[in-house]
Amino acid sequence: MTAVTAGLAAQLVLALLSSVLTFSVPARARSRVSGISCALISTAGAATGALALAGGRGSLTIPLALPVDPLTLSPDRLGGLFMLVASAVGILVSVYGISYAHGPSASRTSWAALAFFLVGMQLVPAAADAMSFLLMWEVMALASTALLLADHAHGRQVSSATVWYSAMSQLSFLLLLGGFTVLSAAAESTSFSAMRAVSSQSPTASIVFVILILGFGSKAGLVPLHVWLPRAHPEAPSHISAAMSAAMVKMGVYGALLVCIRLLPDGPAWWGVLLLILGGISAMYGILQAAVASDVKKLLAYSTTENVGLIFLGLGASMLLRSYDATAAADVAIIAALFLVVSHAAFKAPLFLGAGSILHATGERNLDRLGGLGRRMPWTGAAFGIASLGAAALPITSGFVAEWMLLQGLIHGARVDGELVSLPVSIAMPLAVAVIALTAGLALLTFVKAYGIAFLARPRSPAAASAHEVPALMRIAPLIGAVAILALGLLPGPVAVALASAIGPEAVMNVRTIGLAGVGLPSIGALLDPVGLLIAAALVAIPVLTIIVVTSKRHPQRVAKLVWGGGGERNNPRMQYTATSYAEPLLRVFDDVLQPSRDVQVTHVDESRYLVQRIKVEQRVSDRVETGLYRPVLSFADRIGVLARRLQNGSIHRYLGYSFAALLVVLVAVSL
Amino acid sequence: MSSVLWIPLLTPIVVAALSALTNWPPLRRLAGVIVSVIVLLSGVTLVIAVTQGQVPTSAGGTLRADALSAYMLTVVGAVGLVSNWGGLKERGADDGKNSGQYAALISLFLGAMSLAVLADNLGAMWVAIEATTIATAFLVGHHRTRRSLEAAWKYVILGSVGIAIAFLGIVLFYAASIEAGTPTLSWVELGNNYLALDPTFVKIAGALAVLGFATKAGLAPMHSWLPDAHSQAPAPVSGLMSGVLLSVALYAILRIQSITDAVLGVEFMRTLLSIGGLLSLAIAAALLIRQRDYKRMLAYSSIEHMGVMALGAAVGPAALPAVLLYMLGHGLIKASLFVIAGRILTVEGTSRIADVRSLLTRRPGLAVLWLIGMAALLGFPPFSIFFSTVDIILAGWASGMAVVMAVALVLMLIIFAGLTRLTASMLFGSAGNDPADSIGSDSPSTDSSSHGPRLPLVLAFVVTAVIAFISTPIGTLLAAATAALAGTQ
Amino acid sequence: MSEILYAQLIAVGAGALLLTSVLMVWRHSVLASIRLLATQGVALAFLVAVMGIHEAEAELLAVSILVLALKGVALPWVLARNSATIGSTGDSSRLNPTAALMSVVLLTTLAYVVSWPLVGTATDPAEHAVPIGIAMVLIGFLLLVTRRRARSQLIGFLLLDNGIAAVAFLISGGVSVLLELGVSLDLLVVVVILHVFTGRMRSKFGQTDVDQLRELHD
Amino acid sequence: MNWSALIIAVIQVVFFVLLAPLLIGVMRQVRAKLEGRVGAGIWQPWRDLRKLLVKDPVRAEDSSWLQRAAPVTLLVSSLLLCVLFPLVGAMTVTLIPGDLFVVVSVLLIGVVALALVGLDSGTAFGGMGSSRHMMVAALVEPTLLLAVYALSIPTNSSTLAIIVETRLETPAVILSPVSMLAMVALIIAIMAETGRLPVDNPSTHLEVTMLHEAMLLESSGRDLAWLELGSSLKLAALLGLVANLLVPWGIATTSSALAVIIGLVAIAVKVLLLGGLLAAGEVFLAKVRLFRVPELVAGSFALSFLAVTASYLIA
Repeated sequence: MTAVTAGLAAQLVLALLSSVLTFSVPARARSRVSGISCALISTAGAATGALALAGGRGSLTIPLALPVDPLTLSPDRLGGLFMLVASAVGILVSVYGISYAHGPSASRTSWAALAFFLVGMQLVPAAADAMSFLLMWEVMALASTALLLADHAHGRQVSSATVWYSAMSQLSFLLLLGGFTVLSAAAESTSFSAMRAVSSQSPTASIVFVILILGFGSKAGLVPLHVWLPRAHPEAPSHISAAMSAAMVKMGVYGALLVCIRLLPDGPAWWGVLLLILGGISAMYGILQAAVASDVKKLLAYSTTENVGLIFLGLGASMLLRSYDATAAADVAIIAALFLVVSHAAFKAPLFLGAGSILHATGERNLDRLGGLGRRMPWTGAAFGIASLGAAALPITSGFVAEWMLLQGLIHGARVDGELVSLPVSIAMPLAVAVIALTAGLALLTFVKAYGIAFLARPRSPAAASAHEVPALMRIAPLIGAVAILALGLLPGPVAVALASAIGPEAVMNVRTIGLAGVGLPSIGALLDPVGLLIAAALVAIPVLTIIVVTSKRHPQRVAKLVWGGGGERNNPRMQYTATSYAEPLLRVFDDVLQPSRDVQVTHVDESRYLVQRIKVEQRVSDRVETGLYRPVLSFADRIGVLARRLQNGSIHRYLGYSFAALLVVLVAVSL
Repeated sequence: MSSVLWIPLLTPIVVAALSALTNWPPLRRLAGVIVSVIVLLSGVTLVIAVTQGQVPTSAGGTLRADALSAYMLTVVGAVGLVSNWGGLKERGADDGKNSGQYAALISLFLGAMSLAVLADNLGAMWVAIEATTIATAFLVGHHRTRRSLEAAWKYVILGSVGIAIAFLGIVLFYAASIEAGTPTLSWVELGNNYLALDPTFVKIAGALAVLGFATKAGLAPMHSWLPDAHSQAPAPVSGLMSGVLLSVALYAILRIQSITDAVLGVEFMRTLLSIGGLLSLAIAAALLIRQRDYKRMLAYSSIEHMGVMALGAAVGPAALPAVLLYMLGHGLIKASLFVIAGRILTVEGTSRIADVRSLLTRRPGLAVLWLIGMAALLGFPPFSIFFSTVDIILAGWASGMAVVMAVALVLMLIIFAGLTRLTASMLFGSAGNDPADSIGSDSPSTDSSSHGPRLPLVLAFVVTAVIAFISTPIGTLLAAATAALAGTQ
Repeated sequence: MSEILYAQLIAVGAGALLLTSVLMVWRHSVLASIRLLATQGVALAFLVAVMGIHEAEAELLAVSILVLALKGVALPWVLARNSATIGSTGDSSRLNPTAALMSVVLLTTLAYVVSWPLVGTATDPAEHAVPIGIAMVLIGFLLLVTRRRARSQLIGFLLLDNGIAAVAFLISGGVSVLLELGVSLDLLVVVVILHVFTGRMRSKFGQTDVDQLRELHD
Repeated sequence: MNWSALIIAVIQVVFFVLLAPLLIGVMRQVRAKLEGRVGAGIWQPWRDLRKLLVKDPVRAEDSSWLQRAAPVTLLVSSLLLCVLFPLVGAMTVTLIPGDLFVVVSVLLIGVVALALVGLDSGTAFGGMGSSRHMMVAALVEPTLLLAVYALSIPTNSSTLAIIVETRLETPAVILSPVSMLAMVALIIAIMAETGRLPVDNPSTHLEVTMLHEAMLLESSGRDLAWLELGSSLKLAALLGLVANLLVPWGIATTSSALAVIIGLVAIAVKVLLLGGLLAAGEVFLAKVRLFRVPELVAGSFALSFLAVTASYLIA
């Protein structure tokens, strides 16, 4: 009975306890009690994960009534890392939920579901065999579906979002089931340790790889399997969106890692290329859609697709490089991918929680109707701002470190001590760098838009004008996230080393802590010390600040109603740039990719058709993957469904005919 | 111990006679429950006996309870209990002159199924299964409306024609045994290899028998009666038919399979069952996409689940424990769902999905139960259907049925999507925004009563949820049942 | 009795069975069909009796009497009872007579093909008649699929069942008497049930055209 | 901790703070002369700064703290550039080497600060400028990073000082087609980043065509001073970098006083010359339409991509 075993058991027990509690306490105390117990579950998870990441071992086995291997939970270092990430997010979410959850999202069902959602997510990375992996996976899926439909009564889209979400997660589940089935058939066992025996070069391995990657991709929100994200995330209660986006999606990433570096290590080169392409497309498509979205939660959802894309890109690059023995760069790339995972969890949680606070304060998700919240909600604004910096990968945040490592890995990948490793790599790497660069640039724009439009300038609607700061817990949770972003960004060294240890002992060779807590990549001779950078900035800032202090003695700041305001009157707040107009140039530039649908209605005055009375412009950006790929399939299925009705048209003669035909066929068959 | 074999056979007859003759309302109301309880208890006793290694037989071996039979008897009892107990209030409405008839028939129905699973004689098994048709014929037509009459007619015609074909098969088995020198219909005898049966006989016989019993098991293309009958019968009857009758028929198929496997090898029956299973899945998928009636929806989902079980049977011993567990899980869940459907029908007055909106806001008491049931039916853990499905797929692939399983997975996805869509359109949305209830749409009256006993349903859900985690005795029992089928017991 | 005579008698009985079945497909009048059914029952009983005498089994003779009583008298009577009152004697088939008869031919050949491996090598003349039994099953099914009236569907069902019984007797000298009893009882009950339903149908729908049963569909 | 590098860094910062406004002045003057105007003289930017610093900054009542913070941030980011670039001397402060990716991101901090100022003003023009500015920045980034990548290949390191030193030692690298492609791409990217023609017209007075200027419309007093100084510093530093990449000679590799002085003179000359050239060139250019900018960027991207792949295939 090691500490890890105890931790695993504790999570299960706590989950059961907390659901019991949820159903027993009165409604007044419910949110508090359940929230705290959920936080406890995640704390247990975090502790277990940390232990496992530090190398602690332990396993929990549950026998089944069926003649299969017993369920076995036994996290390795990698699993520990993901358990830790999920649990950390879980804690924030639970704490935030205590104040945020209200109405349907504070119902008994929702809180109980949250408990199981958390425990499911935290135990997926602990699974040591296919059956228990699938079990936890489905617990996670079921609970999240229940949470998603919490507010079905008011959200118009909730119902359809639920259907899409559950269908896509079932697709993912069935793909995983298929993949693991093939693999376990080859390995003659469902335990992961046995599956490692299957050779990665065999065609079976390739089939399994593709199936599993698709399955995990659809949970991780890779294009073209991402369609559920922009539907589910906006409709779910915000703290649930946070958990989904910051933690659940990571389970897809964990699965991909499980396949690529644990179950089927050292696969053929084209696996890497496949991941590279999938990741690249997802990253660019995701960030483009995010850039033009004006629903803040939809924006965040698409940005999740982008980040997952980057993670898969890093993973793919690493596999490609490894298959050409550029191990140092490969390790750096995959460590960078893990850093992206951690950092995305760190900034996406506060972003969604912040969005929740905005929703709570203004009842608005649409950026076009927000503005000026920075002064009305300073704490939320600060947290959201820092998180946006993280999402835009600017220095001293965690996002910057991650992208920096990834880029370093890529640019040093194509050549090992002066020797060109291979032509494909020398073409893939520049392309990858370009993709990352474009993505980063657009992310910059996206989050300047998100923060600037929502928190700066003047309120664009009365709701925004009458906004108020949210209760304490809802302020604290995002701020913790923001602190985490800065901590990871300022002290990346130890973090990177820990991540490397999750990959494997040889990866640890390629990364070390430099200076105060900077990260150094000895094998490719690059280092980054954010603290040093910060100090330098502080030094150069000192004279500037002194000048400010001195001059502001004699020349204090004056506040005027109107500074210049484009000349003339202070114009109406509605004449400010909105999120839509902010992204408009971009929309034009990427017209071919996004294909927005515009329609302009001009109504003339009766007297003359040269004088215009009213112009109505409507512009819609729809997800082209959905309209182009899913709609046809769905309508086809629908047609089948209509046709199939004729099979059961009620005529008993026809029914007897079926039986008769079957009888004749069977008779002929057996007599042949 | 062998006397226990007679209890589940005689009690129903007695109860039926009493409730038909004496006009004592409590008995008439509770007849089904009483019989179910007794069947369940005797099933459990037999299970205990079997797990102690003994095989109770009686009537010169015509009645025989090995692990499989005992298990099946328990399933019959359990599902019967859930559907009858849960259905108590549902048919409180029409306690009229024919309530005695109802009680008698339902008792006989349970008795017939008990005989079917306890008989070690293809003929007796056939008679019993045919008897279920007779017993349920009037139960399906119980409401005496045009529709129920139509359903009953189709059910009887298709059912008895199919079962007749099965009888032809059994006759051929008998003929084969005569050829082999020892005339017998005991599947234990027939399944033993020392009886040198003529393969050509067994081939045709097996094919016909399976075809016939497939009609009762609701496997495509013999399934046509199922949606009509299940949607028209009173809720408890639908629950029983969908929950156990199908499984009992499948049990018959398993017995036949044990014979043919012994004589012809596994391939023959595997092909037959794979085709049947896939066809059923396909039919279910195609007709669930645009389903308009929620009771028919449940019926088609039964076809789907029978299809999956048939695939499991096709796989053979490796997947049989999963199939047996599947029978129990599906039986309990489907019975509960039919009971809830009946309650929804009584309060909403329609079985059209389009007319039932935003149930979750208006009638949480019913909708929540419905949601849990659907989750279990869709194969979410911790409910046992999840484990059964996964195990069947795993075992199937391992035994070289890769293509079949792949196709099955695709069809399962379609079915899942269809069911989710229908459920969502029934349950979600605010009570205000639908034209269906114009009056008082601003303040929808929410009633959280479940319109009937909640306990049996909860019990069913709990059992289904925990059973898969009980390795002993359930695991050992399932293993023993599989062994019994393999003829090693 | 001598083998030749035995073979002759078997052939006669079997021939009668097949003939009646074909005629049932031909004729469209319900009453005629019922008479044919009665004849068929008698023929079946005769067949059983012949076998009983040949094998000198009292059991089989008893069964033959039972068959006569049930298939030759009881069931036809049940069917024929209030047919007069309805007066609806004609039935339109979904298949025109020619096609129907052609398919009868095909089905019979199929029956022979199927049962060849079973009885092709057999010496017992009874077993040579097995294909006829199977043919009857298929023809009965054909009637079920094609006939519109409830009652003629019933007749089809009975024909099918006669076929099965014929096979049972011819191939195995009849399944054990107990079982035979059970089966016959089942059959009787089914017919009664269907008969009751026919009555209800008439009261509900006014007529017994099965094509009217189209309310339940997707 | 090598103090010489620190000293060099300090010198660079101070020197460029002095140089930057002068550079702007020179460029404007060159342009004026070529256009036949008298011009305001090369010290005019300095006078402007002094004037702005002694004015009371005015801010709108519903603008936020960013109005004050962002200008400082921009300025600090530009100052950091001067610390990180090898302008006067090519030594690196151990813990913060002028890693090109870091440099680019520091550059972007300034960009973002400016964009936020534009948005915070809450006017149509501010938002418009900000939006266009960010779009250009986003589109330019691939070019920038790929150019960096191309430059980093010969030395197999993305540290600027090392790159410059290698070019100093082996001039062949500079003239190699690869480096040429990369430099052209880099220059185009820098033009776009610093809002020069043909992407933006720094001397326009028509708000609708503005990118950079539109964001400053609402700023005043010392805030405006910081913004102006920051922008000009950025330009100067980037020109300095380009200059040192093209003609690295004269840059101080030792911390001897003489070397440093030579370095100062050299960089001053290079930057001013380059600025003059740029200004002269701008006379003959017209601002392209905003939606033609992507073409320009695409072109430069193509160049830099070719540079990278070529460098692999040639090497």
